[in-house]
Amino acid sequence: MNDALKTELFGLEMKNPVMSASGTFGFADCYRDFFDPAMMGAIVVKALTPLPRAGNPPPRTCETPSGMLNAIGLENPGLREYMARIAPALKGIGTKLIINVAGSTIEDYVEVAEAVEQDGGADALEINISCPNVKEGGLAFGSSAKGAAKVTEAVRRAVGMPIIMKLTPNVTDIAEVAKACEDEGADAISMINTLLGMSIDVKARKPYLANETGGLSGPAVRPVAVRMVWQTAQKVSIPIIGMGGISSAEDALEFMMAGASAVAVGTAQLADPMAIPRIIEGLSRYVKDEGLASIREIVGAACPGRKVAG
Amino acid sequence: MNDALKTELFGLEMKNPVMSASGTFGFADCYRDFFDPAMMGAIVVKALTPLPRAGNPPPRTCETPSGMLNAIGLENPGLREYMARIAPALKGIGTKLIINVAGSTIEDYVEVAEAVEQDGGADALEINISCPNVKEGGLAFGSSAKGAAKVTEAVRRAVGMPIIMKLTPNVTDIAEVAKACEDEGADAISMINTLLGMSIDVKARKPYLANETGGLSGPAVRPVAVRMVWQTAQKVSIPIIGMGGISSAEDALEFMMAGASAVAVGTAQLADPMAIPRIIEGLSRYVKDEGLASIREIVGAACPGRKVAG
Amino acid sequence: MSGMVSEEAMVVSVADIAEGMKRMVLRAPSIARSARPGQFVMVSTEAKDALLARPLGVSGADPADGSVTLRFAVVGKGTGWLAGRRKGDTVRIYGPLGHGFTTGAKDCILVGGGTGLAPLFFLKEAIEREGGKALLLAGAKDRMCLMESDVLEVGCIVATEDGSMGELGLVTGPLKRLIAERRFDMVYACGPVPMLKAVKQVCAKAGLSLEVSLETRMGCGVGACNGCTCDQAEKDGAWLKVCKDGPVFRAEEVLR
Amino acid sequence: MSGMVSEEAMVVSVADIAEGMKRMVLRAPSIARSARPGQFVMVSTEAKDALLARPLGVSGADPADGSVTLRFAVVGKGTGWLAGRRKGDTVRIYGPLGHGFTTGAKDCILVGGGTGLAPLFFLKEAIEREGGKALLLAGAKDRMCLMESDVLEVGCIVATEDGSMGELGLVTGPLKRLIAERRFDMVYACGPVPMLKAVKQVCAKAGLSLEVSLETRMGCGVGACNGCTCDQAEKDGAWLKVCKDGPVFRAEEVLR
Ligand SMILES: Cc1cc2nc3c(=O)[nH]c(=O)nc-3n(C[C@H](O)[C@H](O)[C@H](O)COP(=O)(O)OP(=O)(O)OC[C@H]3O[C@@H](n4cnc5c(N)ncnc54)[C@H](O)[C@@H]3O)c2cc1C
Ligand SMILES: Cc1cc2nc3c(=O)[nH]c(=O)nc-3n(C[C@H](O)[C@H](O)[C@H](O)COP(=O)(O)OP(=O)(O)OC[C@H]3O[C@@H](n4cnc5c(N)ncnc54)[C@H](O)[C@@H]3O)c2cc1C
Ligand SMILES: Cc1cc2nc3c(=O)[nH]c(=O)nc-3n(C[C@H](O)[C@H](O)[C@H](O)COP(=O)(O)O)c2cc1C
Ligand SMILES: Cc1cc2nc3c(=O)[nH]c(=O)nc-3n(C[C@H](O)[C@H](O)[C@H](O)COP(=O)(O)O)c2cc1C
Ligand code: FES
Ligand code: FES
Repeated sequence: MNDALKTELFGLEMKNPVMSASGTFGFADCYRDFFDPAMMGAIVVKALTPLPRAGNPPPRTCETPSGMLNAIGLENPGLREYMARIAPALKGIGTKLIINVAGSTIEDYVEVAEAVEQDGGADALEINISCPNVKEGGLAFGSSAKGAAKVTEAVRRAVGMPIIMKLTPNVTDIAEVAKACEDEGADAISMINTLLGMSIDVKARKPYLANETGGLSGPAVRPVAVRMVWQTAQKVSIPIIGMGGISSAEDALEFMMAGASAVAVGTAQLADPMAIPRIIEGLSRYVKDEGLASIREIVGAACPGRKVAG
Repeated sequence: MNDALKTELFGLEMKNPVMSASGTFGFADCYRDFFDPAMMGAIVVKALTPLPRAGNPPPRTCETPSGMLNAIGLENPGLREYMARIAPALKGIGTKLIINVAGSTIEDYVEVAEAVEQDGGADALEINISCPNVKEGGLAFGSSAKGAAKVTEAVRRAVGMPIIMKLTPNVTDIAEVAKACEDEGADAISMINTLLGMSIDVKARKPYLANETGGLSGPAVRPVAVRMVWQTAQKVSIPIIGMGGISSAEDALEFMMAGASAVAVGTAQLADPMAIPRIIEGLSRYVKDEGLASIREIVGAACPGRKVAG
Repeated sequence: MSGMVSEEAMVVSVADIAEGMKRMVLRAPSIARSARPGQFVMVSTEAKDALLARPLGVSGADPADGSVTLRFAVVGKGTGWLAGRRKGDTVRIYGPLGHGFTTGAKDCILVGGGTGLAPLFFLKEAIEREGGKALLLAGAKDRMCLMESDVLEVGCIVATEDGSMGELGLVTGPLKRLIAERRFDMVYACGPVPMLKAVKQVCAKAGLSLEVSLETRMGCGVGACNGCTCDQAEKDGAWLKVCKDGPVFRAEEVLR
Repeated sequence: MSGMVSEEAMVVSVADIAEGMKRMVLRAPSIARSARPGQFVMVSTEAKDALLARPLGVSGADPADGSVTLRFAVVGKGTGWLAGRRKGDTVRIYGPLGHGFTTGAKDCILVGGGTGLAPLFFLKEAIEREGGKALLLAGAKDRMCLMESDVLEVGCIVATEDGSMGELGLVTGPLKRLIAERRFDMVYACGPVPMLKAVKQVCAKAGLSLEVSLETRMGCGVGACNGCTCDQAEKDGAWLKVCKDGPVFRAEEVLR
């Protein structure tokens, strides 16, 4: 363990700034053979909705140049099953736990948030107002500052635990959406969710994915994600958790220099089960090689206008 | 020559649906050693502004996973030099000629458009309201339906020749912007320009590009571009010229099946000087193999809601 | 599923085993030790523009020399890249993954079509090592695209659609005949979905247990992404994960 | 610039010429026929995640056997991919590109630092073939990273920063001395910008003509993208294109 990697987000002490991204780490049960999830700064689990969701019909994924499209459609076992079977298994996991919350209505978000707070097992909520793969809710809320503000306000009113608003990149001005969330009391911003995309099966002359469109993630989107973090860091004073195509320690540093206080790894972990430990180790080596007392010294280094303190 | 590739756009007869993208083919002077530009359906030249522009300081480009960032900043010789030296050289080039028009103000667009119409050498104007690499104009106009409508309206009033509005993907709803352009009398839509992105030089702890942000293009953005074409084709009844990451005939077919009547090739041509002829040849083979009388038969094949006629 | 590891595997040999098909032997001792027939590995590639690892069935594994055998068709950029590796190169793979075949049958038939034959070589070995009898029934379009056709010439039954090797027609022909001839305790099948469905019908009629291995596009291979659903595998309105609940399923559970 | 072509070049040989540096000979007859010293080629790579071709100076070209020689440092994914090619593999390259050196000097000095030596081997050959004398002055950090150090041992002057080969110090030391000793009609230089600036200063003082070759990141290599500007090359408020106006420039035009 490397003390220089210690990170603090809205009072949450993390051993390092690296988390799993939601939807690419299951409920922390899939990669245990490869490494102990306790080594991460925090675990972010798959989106949770009040009722179970079967998700979209297959095919659900499709590879694209240096990226992938997914249209899982928020498949998850629902709140009851989560509380009965999954939450207990996550107790004592050895690191911070963040629950990704999704819904079709504002009431859905509030219901899940309240239940998770009551259960007490989690350290923060990540409110997913950015899923492009469901007909209702999701993107609809995240696509405007007004919609984002509404959800933030409702969840803020409902729970006292930290809330992170997860934003969609499919907007004209993401910093404006982030600001609206901050104004309504969000503790942090996480960005970006996937870019809405489509791939066409030329032989079949129709979209590859059964859902037609899907969310683009992976290295292909990294430049867009870094730019958005950089823009947003100049607009809000709450911490940003950066993600989108991170697959090496250097990529993680790009986000942190752009202004992110912590990072999450999604697609890269799917492609390589050792991605997260490799990235943490790389950061560890970096702080040593650069002689940094704390990784925080480089946060915002490439973003002089960054507003957040510390 | 393959008759099955003949394409017609707002009355413009093209020998095939493949064009160069603006800014990646100079003024049609760079690739003559490799192939005769007359083989293309149309040539789209570099953006033209009223006065010469020096462009941004270097570095101006940067490779990203399956993509590149550029921040050229509309470097061009200006209208006078264009008329004196370049327009004459483009006479008799043997195919359709489309001039990409840029500006900081609406008057700029009108000035260039009028001069080009008067000169008479070009077949259409592509109005670039989507350049992310200049401080004024460009993106500012293209970022909202209202701004786009204003430019379209002004240029439409000024000239009778065909105008193609070139849209930016950096918006929440590109189809809405396209609709606004159609409503003001645009003859066609071309999409997409580059996605705003950033890459950070981790060693130097600052953005790679002198301009800080740049425009992302190449295969990485293709899924986003295809999706936007597909969405827009369901909203407008004027033809769409699709682009963004096309580097093979199959990629071109993706755009056409998504609803584009023609396509343009940018970054792929930079990476391989034989890209455009290779793509035209691939399409030629495709119509033969599939036994199509016309490539138009597959336009919109993956987009049942497409509105344009024919 | 446990004992999964990520290994830097060294290429021991590569050989052509049919038109556009390769057999590759890798040194991957940990995977060789724990792999069971029907399980698969994910192969990371350095192919241009590629991102995700590619699933390939384990077609042989020898704990003694630490070798893992893959048999695959070169169909796209990932398998194209893999086919270009040479002896001594290294390839990153992880596994073994998924739920494999239930071995322990005493007298069974293995039905393979196309690349679906790959895992059956391993399964046959395992069943025979455990003292059972396993009759391999191999189907293909023609001789040229039948993998390891020379190996299959002895002790196996081959059916090709053009009759260029073995019987003329589909594998279901010989399968029906065999089942009518005598009693088997189990059938295993791997191949294209239409073949699997036909085999399922034949087995159902005969009251024979059948296990089938399904294919689909995969993201992670370990159950993390929910990406590997397939039309054929649904249960009580929920989608099964081919990577974790499968790729081997009891036939009555899947194939709609 | 004319006679540019895109060729599928076959690798004839690959050799190590310093720590992390390779010499690769390719069969590319059309490029071999028209390439001039100082020109470069763009090399397309199949490296993962890469997109753009990479510029490499022509370090030798023989119209007789159709060979083109490249000498390069393995610094990243493109050159790493290239270094992995073996005899018989093919590599897509296009060229020759850019504005090369003005040959025809009768008695000149070529100053190269690091990978900047690559094009000078070709230039030296050409000048000598035309009957001129060309003295090669090679600089490097140390012997290990001096390309072709064994070739340079005879008939050239070497300076290393640690003195592990040739003179101790920078190339400007021997350069000044040579110029003071006798009259040369021309100097050519290729290497890092600080070296070029130092050489420019020395030559300006001595009133000697100097041509320098600049480097920058490139998009297309042919003048189509306006991406290859560099801090050092500006003219009347406009940016020069390194790919087309250069990479070789008269020293007084560039180096700010
Ligand atoms: C559990 C499992 C085990 C497998 N075992 C074997 C094996 O032992 N031998 C073998 O040859 N193959 C096997 N496959 C199939 C193999 O994974 C694919 O052929 C391979 O991933 C193709 O990768 P590529 O990059 O070469 O092709 P791509 O470039 O990705 O695609 C080429 C073409 O193949 C199609 N394709 C790609 N992946 C799949 C897929 N999973 N299902 C259907 N079509 C696909 C694409 O749509 C495209 O048309 C297995 C698949 C699974 C899921
Ligand atoms: C006209 C010209 C001629 C050249 N001739 C030679 C030659 O003969 N021999 C030789 O060894 N090299 C030469 N170079 C440099 C060579 O092009 C780069 O080293 C190469 O493109 C790096 O590619 P890569 O994919 O291996 O590295 P990347 O993975 O792209 O980058 C690795 C590192 O190198 C840096 N880098 C990449 N390209 C450049 C560049 N153009 N300038 C400065 N830094 C860069 C990156 O920022 C990064 O830090 C030449 C360059 C030019 C413009
Ligand atoms: C297969 C898959 C499933 C995802 N599911 C969710 C989800 O349930 N909730 C969510 O907020 N984000 C989800 N995401 C988005 C990721 O958490 C992340 O924001 C995005 O993929 C960008 O990061 P990456 O490029 O590292 O993957 C999912 C992404 C993928 C690839
Ligand atoms: C180097 C470069 C310069 C460009 N210059 C212009 C321009 O002057 N005007 C314009 O409308 N688009 C310009 N573009 C955008 C392209 O025309 C095209 O819309 C975009 O790159 C997406 O296509 P691609 O992925 O095929 O490159 C430029 C793109 C690149 C890469
Ligand atoms: S492939 Fe990711 S869950 Fe099965
Ligand atoms: S590299 Fe494209 S203009 Fe020079």
